[in-house]
Amino acid sequence: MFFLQSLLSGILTGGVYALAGIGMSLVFGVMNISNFAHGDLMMLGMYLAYFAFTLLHIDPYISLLLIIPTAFLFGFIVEKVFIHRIISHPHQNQILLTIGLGLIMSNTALLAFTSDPKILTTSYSSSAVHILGGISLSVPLLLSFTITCGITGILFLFLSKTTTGLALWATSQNREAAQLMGINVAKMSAIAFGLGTALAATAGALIAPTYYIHPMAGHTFLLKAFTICVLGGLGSVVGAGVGGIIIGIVESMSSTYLSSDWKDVVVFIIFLVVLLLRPQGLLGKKGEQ
Amino acid sequence: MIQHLLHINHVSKHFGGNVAVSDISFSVDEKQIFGLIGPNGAGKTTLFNCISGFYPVTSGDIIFDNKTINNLRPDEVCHLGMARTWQRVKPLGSLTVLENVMIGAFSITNTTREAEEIAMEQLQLVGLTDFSKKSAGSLSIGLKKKLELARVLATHPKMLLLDEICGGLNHTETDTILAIIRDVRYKGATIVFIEHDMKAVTAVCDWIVVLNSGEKLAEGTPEVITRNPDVIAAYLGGGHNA
Amino acid sequence: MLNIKNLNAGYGEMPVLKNISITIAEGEIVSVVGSNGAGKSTLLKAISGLIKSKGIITYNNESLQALPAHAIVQRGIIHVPEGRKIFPEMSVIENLIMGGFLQRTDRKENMEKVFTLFPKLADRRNQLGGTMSGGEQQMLAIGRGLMGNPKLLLLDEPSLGLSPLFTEVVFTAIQTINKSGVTVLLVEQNVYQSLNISNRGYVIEIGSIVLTGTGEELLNNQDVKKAFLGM
Amino acid sequence: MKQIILIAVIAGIAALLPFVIGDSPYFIGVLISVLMMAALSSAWNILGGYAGQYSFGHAAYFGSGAYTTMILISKFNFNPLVSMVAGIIVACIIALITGSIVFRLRGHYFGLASIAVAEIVRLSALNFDFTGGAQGILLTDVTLWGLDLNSKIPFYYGMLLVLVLTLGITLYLRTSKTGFYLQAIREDQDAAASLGINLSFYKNKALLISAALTSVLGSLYAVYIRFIDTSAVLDLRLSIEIILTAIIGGVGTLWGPVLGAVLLVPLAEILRSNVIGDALVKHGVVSETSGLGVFLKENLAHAHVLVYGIITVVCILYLPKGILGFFRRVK
Repeated sequence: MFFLQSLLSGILTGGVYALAGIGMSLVFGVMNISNFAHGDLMMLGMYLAYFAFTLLHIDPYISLLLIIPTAFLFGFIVEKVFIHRIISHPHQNQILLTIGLGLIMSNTALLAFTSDPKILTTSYSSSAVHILGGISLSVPLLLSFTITCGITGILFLFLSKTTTGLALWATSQNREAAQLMGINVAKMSAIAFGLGTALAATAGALIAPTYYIHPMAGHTFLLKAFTICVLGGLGSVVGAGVGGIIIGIVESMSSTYLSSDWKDVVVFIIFLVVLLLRPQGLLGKKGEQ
Repeated sequence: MIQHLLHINHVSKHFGGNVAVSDISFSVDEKQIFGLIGPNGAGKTTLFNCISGFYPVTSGDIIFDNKTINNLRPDEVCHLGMARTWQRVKPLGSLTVLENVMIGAFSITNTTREAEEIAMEQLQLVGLTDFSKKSAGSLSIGLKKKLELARVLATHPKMLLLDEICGGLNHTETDTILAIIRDVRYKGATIVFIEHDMKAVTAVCDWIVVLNSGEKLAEGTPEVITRNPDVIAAYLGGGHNA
Repeated sequence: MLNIKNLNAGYGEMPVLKNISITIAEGEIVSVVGSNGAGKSTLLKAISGLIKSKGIITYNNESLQALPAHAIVQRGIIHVPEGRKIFPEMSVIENLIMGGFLQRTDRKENMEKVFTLFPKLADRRNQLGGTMSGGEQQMLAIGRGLMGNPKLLLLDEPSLGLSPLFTEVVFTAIQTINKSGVTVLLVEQNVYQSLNISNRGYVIEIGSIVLTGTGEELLNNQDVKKAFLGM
Repeated sequence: MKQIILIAVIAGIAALLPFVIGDSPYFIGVLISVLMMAALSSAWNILGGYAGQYSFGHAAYFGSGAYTTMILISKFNFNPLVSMVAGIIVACIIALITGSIVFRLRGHYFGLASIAVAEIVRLSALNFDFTGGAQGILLTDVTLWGLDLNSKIPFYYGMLLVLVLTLGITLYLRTSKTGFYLQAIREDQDAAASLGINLSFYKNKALLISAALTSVLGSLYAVYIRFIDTSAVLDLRLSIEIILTAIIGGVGTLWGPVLGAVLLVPLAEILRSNVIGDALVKHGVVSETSGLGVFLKENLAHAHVLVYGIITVVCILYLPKGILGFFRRVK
């Protein structure tokens, strides 16, 4: 019973992680950039949901309709103003630039919203449904998971069925060949970063009802998102989805059977083991060498 | 007595399902200038990467100076006395020309002063003395190739593997490089020479092996090779004999 | 149609092409032959806007150098790159759709044309590009190029690494494409076959044009042989 | 030779500074921070700047030094110097484990893996009992050779000594075989290997030197502050601050990290201590009770990290080679 409870709540949390991981993987795939501001973009999503709820009285799940386009636009602009200038720079400069942008975001939030954690309490925040006798599943997690599945599905259809989606995917496979198809790769990069931002913010909004909201909240998720991406193979959208679920389950299992204090350590150890044994990720294909 | 310095024994290299080099055997004698030629994609550079320790071979043996070197790292191969250059030159861009060559020299000395002396000698040999204080990244392609040559010579190798050392050079530059190579051989080194351009190869090589699609197509003296119809077909496109 | 004059181009500070001049008239097949590292691919990359160049490149009297790569594609100059560079995780159909990224209205029609030219691609329409053989990938790369309604097709070493059989198929296809009204600039190491199907040819050596003439003239020119075999 | 004299002159001036500015604990405190960051960044520079291996996890070595020292002194009453040596050993062991993992990786993966290792160290320190967990470790009393360790002066000279040592080692490396080899590895790993350089040996050597120096600084810092917890000595923020200091000054140059520290640490200090806000209020530019005045007073102290962020972005976009690199190019 414990096992099943642990497994199911792991999968539910993992769904939201997957969303964060997919956003990061998309950016990595199309632009070949490790986005260290990803966690802070999630944090912005949390605050957007919080203020939509407290100021405009919009349910956090409904507010996604506002958050997604706002975040997309924000990401698109950030790419056009900053990121595109360093797209062919060495990795470490890209990492440092996104770290700098992340610092600006989190510390602006600190100035504007102070470091006091905010709590978004909805009428159903602590309610749970019970299935199969003893297993209880939190309603907000269940809702988040359902929305995550919906968004992932829509994203997948977008990437595989629309011409723009295919063009994004083509750019991530071979940037030069994409240029030769007449694809404006600079625009694709901005779209990818916009989408990545929208996905991060969505993940943030989805966890807002179950987490403390504070300016530094993104940092925990940043490293998790990286772990998920590497697990699934950097740049693989499907891989990130699977990676997210795996990390959710690993965390939940380590909390149940080890201690919740050590769950992050377990995650990082898995991360290093994967890097050493299968650097292309669990689902990634083996490269040239 | 002539002795095989390098012996390639049924070497194959696969990448996944792709066969890049297939069951190749040949031997290089001491003090020979040995040419390894073939059209694009024939497997020449892959074979070089296997010999110099960058790729593990899929099967077969590589024996250098009576030692099997298949499983050695590149730096270990270098310390046995085999040094290579790169088809796409790899200057250590932000270091000076002199410092680049000193890096090579450090494989035979531990002191900076000696390394500098050895490096200056090599720079003089290839004619780069005037450029010693310039940054390596700023050189023209012709000078970069000379720099690569000086850098490997500074390791005092028994055998030099030169990967398209004349590629992209004009005739004068090519002639200078070929003269240096002859000089180096005269001083006792053995040279294996990959070249796409047959002119350079036929001008200096004692013996040539031709690769095509990962297999050995022919082997012999330059005169024999240039008359071989298979070789001509491989180079100029199949079907026609002119 | 395409007029190149005193073109200089390279990577970073490393010049590869030195004062190259080439003209291509509508309806021609023109080959540029030369050995590895002579600058053939660089020439095509300069035309299609992948790298910056100095000198003159005009297409129907419009300078191409200020245009980004995707705008050059829009004008009907399609570059089929060396090494094929198909999208490995996409199916044949998806690769072709990408080729017609800017030509969405004629997509169906163009795809039919590609399948007629290379029936093998029709059989494999749902196979992933990365799992195909070299020859099939080359057909796909050319087919993908045709999806963009080319007026001028730039082909970079289409016979590279192909068996003689596939080479034959590819060269026949190039002639068929040309007969349908597409001008072709072919860059090759396979001197005989490419000159054989070309109206005119250029021999490039170390970044400069050293010989030019009709395909036939060059085929019978001893200097060409000398340039390649050093005899 | 010129550089040796320069190090000696600057060290001499720094050694005289406390006599000039008097015994103001505040200024000495700021100077200690400058010296420490200069030394940390210089130590990182050996690995990151010369060998080109951007470690994003140097807090792990700083923390190993700090924690080992604090545990040994507070629980086992060790001599501070002995516990510092023990800290070096622990840091080197962690470095060897890290090296065996991360040096097999290149590009993106290297940076990510170095963060992961450092995070494992941080979370372990947070969760074990003997490290004091979230409470950290407090040191009530410490003695060494009758020095007055309640004064900041011994730590000022301690930090200065480590900085001079680090610069000296950097200078020695730069002119020796190892330094040449590290730079070759930074420029092109394949070319380096083909010239007989054992990549993993030299990368590990650079990492060990860098980690040992960083650990010594951690030990010094711990005894100086007498309180540590994971957020002070093992946080990712510290690792990043170390890199930023080097980047802004000029990576891979002898003086870049020092210059970065001289510029950044006082700037952070000015913002943290709210000098600007106080000055504006004092000179009547902003009223203390106005909305802006209250805002400045409450929040400007937090702004130093924001300013770090802005400087980083500007620096990467406009001065990717740092201030020294920029001047070198202009010259």
